[in-house]
Amino acid sequence: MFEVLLPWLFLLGKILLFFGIVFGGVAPVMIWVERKVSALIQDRVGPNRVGPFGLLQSLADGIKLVLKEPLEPEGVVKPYYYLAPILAVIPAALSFAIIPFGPATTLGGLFETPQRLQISNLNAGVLFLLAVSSLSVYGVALAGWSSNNKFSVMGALRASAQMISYELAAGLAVVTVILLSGTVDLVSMVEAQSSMWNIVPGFFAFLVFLPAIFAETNRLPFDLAESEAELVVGYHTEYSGIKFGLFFLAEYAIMTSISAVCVLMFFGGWELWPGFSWNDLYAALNLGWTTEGTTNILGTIIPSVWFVTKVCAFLFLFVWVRWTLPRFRYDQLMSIGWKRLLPLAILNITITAALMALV
Amino acid sequence: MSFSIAHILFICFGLFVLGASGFLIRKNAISMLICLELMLNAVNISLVAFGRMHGNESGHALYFLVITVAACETAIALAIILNLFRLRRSIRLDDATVLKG
Amino acid sequence: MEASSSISIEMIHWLAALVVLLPLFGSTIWFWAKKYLGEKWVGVLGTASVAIPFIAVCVLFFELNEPILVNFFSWITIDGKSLVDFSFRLDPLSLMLGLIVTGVGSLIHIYSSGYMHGDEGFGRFFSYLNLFVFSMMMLIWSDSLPAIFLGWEGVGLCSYLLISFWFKEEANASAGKKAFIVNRIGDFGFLIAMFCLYKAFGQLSVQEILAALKSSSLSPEQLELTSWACLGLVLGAAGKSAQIPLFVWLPDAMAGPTPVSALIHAATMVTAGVYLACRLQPLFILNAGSLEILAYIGAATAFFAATVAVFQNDIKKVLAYSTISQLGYMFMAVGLMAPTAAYFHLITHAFFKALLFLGAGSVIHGLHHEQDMTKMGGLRKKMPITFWTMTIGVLAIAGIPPLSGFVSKDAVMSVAKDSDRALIIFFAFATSFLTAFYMGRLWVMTFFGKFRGHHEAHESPAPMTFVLIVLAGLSVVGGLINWPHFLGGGEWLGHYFSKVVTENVSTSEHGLGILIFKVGMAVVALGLAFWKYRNFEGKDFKSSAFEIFRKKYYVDEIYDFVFVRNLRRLGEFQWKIVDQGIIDGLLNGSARWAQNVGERLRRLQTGQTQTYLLLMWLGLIVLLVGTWKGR
Amino acid sequence: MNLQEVVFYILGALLLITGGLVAFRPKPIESALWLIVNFICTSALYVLLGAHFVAVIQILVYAGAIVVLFTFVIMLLNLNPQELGLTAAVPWTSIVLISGTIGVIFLCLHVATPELLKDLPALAENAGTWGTLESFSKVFLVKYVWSFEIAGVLLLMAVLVVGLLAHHHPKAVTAGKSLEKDIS
Repeated sequence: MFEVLLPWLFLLGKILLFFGIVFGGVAPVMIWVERKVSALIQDRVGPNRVGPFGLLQSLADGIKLVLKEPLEPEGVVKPYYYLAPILAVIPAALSFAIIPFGPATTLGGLFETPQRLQISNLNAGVLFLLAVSSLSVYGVALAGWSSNNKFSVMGALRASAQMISYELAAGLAVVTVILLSGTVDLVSMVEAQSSMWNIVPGFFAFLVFLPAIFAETNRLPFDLAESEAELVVGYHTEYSGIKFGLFFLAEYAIMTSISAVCVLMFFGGWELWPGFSWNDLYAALNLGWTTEGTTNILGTIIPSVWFVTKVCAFLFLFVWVRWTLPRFRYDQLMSIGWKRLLPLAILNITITAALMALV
Repeated sequence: MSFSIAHILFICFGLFVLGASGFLIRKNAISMLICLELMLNAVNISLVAFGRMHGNESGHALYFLVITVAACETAIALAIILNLFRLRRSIRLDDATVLKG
Repeated sequence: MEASSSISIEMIHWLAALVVLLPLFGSTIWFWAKKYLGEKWVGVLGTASVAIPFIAVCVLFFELNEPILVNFFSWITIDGKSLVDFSFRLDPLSLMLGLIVTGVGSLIHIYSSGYMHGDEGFGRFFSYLNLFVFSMMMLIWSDSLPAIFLGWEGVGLCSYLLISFWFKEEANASAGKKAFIVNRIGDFGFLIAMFCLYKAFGQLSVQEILAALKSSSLSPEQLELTSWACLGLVLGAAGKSAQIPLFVWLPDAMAGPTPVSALIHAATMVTAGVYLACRLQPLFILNAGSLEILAYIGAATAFFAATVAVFQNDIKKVLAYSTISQLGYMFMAVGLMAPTAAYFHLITHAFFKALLFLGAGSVIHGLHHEQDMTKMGGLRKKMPITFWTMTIGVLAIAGIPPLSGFVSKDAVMSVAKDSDRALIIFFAFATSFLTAFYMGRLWVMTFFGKFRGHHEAHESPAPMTFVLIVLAGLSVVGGLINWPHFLGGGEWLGHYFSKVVTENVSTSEHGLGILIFKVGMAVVALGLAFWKYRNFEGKDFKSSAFEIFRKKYYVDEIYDFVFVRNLRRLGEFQWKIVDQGIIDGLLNGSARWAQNVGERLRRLQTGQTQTYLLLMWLGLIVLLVGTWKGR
Repeated sequence: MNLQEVVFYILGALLLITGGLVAFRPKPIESALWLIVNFICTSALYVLLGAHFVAVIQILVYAGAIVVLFTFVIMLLNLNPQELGLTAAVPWTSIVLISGTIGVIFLCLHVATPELLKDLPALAENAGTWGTLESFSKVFLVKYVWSFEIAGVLLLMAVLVVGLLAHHHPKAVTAGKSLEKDIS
């Protein structure tokens, strides 16, 4: 009975783990980190009342948001107004479906063959992530449009134009990585980086991808859709309570998933160091472990933690950039997207392909 | 698989007829374009299904061509509609019959 | 055919190809090259592209002992059998005329480089001349009738282009058109002859047709076809050589530059008819009637043209009618089965008539394009070289011994005398007298008496006078190539031609009396002319009895009345009734019908996309039902 | 009736229902949103057929880009019902009649062609890689390379044309000026 149920349990476990970590852990922690780091950068103290170092501040905020009265401004287009936050969260949640967060494992010998630490193994791989993230624009767009508020509409329009524009550049950067690794599968992509992380041969792709994901997640310096100085807070001006909370959650969730993808694509995922894998380390230390974790499940957990560490570093980069760089103007944003990043990405693909054909 | 190509083609036909009917009865250009996409999608489904039936990827290749055409057509058509709206303050195609005989 | 010659067969091929290709190549170059090379170099190189072929022809002429067929490639092949070969037949007839064409052609190229100096069409002129030489060589050397026809049409085209060379004046352009159209009538005869010969013998090679004539006995149908072919050839030859009834174009052709008149309309192209008649002589021998026709046409043309020439005042018109008249002599000789005499006269005529034309050109050039003899006079002091060379030319054509014209004309007239046909004898002798008279008239009016013109005359530049002197020399010694027995000569040309043509053996006695009579006649005529015109003051024969000569027998008017007006009426009928009434009516009717239908169908264009789509659906239904195959 | 079949019938029904909603909901924004649902169902159908790559592309390009353009323009214009024109352009009856006729003809064709009624072969019977990016690319970039090139040229031309169209009246619309340039 257990053997039959095991794969299902494993799947359920992965899903729960993901949602637990992301929506229960990462997002609240990220909000706390954001506030703390901003305080640090701006030479303030930041949240310090709720719990040690204000760690429980996010929890308190969450409870407040849930318990708040659900306001419904006058003149909103009701179905879309309620639909929008949901539409914003769904793609964010879906994007985790294909993210592997550790090496294939037998879970300490529970399985005969190593199982991927990945909810679903679609053979479209990283393209699925692009597809899903491209859907996240609807939440923003509908929210802005249904709010019956000029600022919101402007924010929504900006967001949709911006997301479409930068999706192109991001997609082309991903194509370069696909070229380099020869696969769209994220696990294979990590394995292909065991000797050399893609950041080195794909440096220009990374250079394109990084601004593109900043723009796609509507983060500073590209958060024109919610720029406070111009549009109040843009598309979610009219949202409050848990509906606003969902937008907030979606933003951090998608930030996390994109950071993870970025790590997987460019920074070797859970690989220890270029040319020096975890197995090499275990062998050097004579532990007798493998990343498959057959003898000791720690052999799997340590690389996973290493992966999460890298993702956290990336998330920190997001926060750091947000509180350091000023906002672009809207026309600058567009001209960077269409006139700089897109040609650069195309050129990069061409040169990479030519070099790969030659070498 | 216990459904045949005919099942899928029936769906395609249904979608196509729905799209075409929508195209016929609509007066505003954006809705008509949306219905056009519906028709294209119906065709795409049949292409991929036929590819599946024959076990080759030629259907996919055609699918890609169609999707490219659809993207170009949408972009250009919407740009035209925007220009039309500037000129006529309306996107009803009845208002754009200057060239009729 | 194996040639017994001292040069290899490849060499002959190369030389023959060079003769044709160099002028053809040149013709494609000079008209645009003048801008880059300048007049001087175009003149030099344009002359070289004819002079080098002349040298090549000389080599061939001296080295070839036997007639030879030089085959280059097959032009038209039917059923794997070559119908039309691109091949040259090099025999005495064609080599001799080739020498004349390239030789005189070279001289006239030299002359032209002086005559055409400063003309804006200088390069074009040399291109045309080169093209003419190419076409003429094709005409005289080709073995296959279509290839000959190519040359035949080519010289016609060049003639047209050169007559209307100064096409900005309407008269020149219409003269060119007239020449071309009249020539087309002759070409029609040539084509008919070609069709008949193909029908009769199934081939188009001259050599094979003549061989077929010689070897086999011909069936009645073949005989009939050859007689039709002969008539066609007579028509063609009459057109090209300006004989009755198709002579009207040649006087008008004088509108072209004078070197053209000398080369094309005196020395070479117009002799093509004579050449063709000699070439296909066996065909004519088979049809005695056609020979008679040739003889009578020639004699009549000679006489009538001479009578007209007496009353012309335009120096070139006089020479033009003189040319027609002399060509008549040649035709007469061919018709009387004396091709050697005809050919001999052709050669000497080429020399002295070219000389006369070029001399006239020199006068015209010196007088700034004045052609009216009544406005000349007294030029012998001002243009001494022209005067002396012209004098030689006049004496030669008048038949004063020992110049070339004397011997060749004597040969022709002997033939005429032998024929025992009273009319021909009368025409021949009367023409001889008239020739001497009108040439004397031209000579006296131009060079003697007082100067009646306006411009100050001057001698022509060196290239022109050089050519005049060379041609004068040739006119003096040209007779030597067939110097008759009774004057102690060897009649070399007769021997040379004996292999390729058939002669009527001459029976007449060349007594001293007849000789004195002929020479005396010429002297008397010249004296008469000198006496009458030495103090010419613009008065000529006043009598209206001569009006008919002055008006050239009203031939142009008759042709205009009989052919041109009726053709014009037919054209108007076609234009007004057939084209505007029926064809345009049908067209306009169909257009109106389409308009009406469109007016009704217009209503389908609602401008509503949906309607169109609905119609597309209907079309889809029709397609689906239409392509239904059933089971 | 196995799981796949159940899923297939559910998807088919969803496709037709959402298709109908796309076609007949009066407001363009509703049509556009139902179109997304329709495309997602289509994508699911592709997954069911085993064409994972096409499924992803369906979402990525159709739902993620093309329909976004629609919603974008709808929001940009933000038309009132009069401007939208909600009355029917062509009589209903004609549509029903014609589509019915075509449907009958199609049905006849289907019935007349029994091989169409055979079950689709299981995926394992085909090459196991059918529908993946690798095998598709091998076909598309080798056998159909010219259609690939044509598609590229078409896209380039579309970019140019839309740019031209957007710049045609630079002063007519102020609010969405730079936006509409950039949706190209």
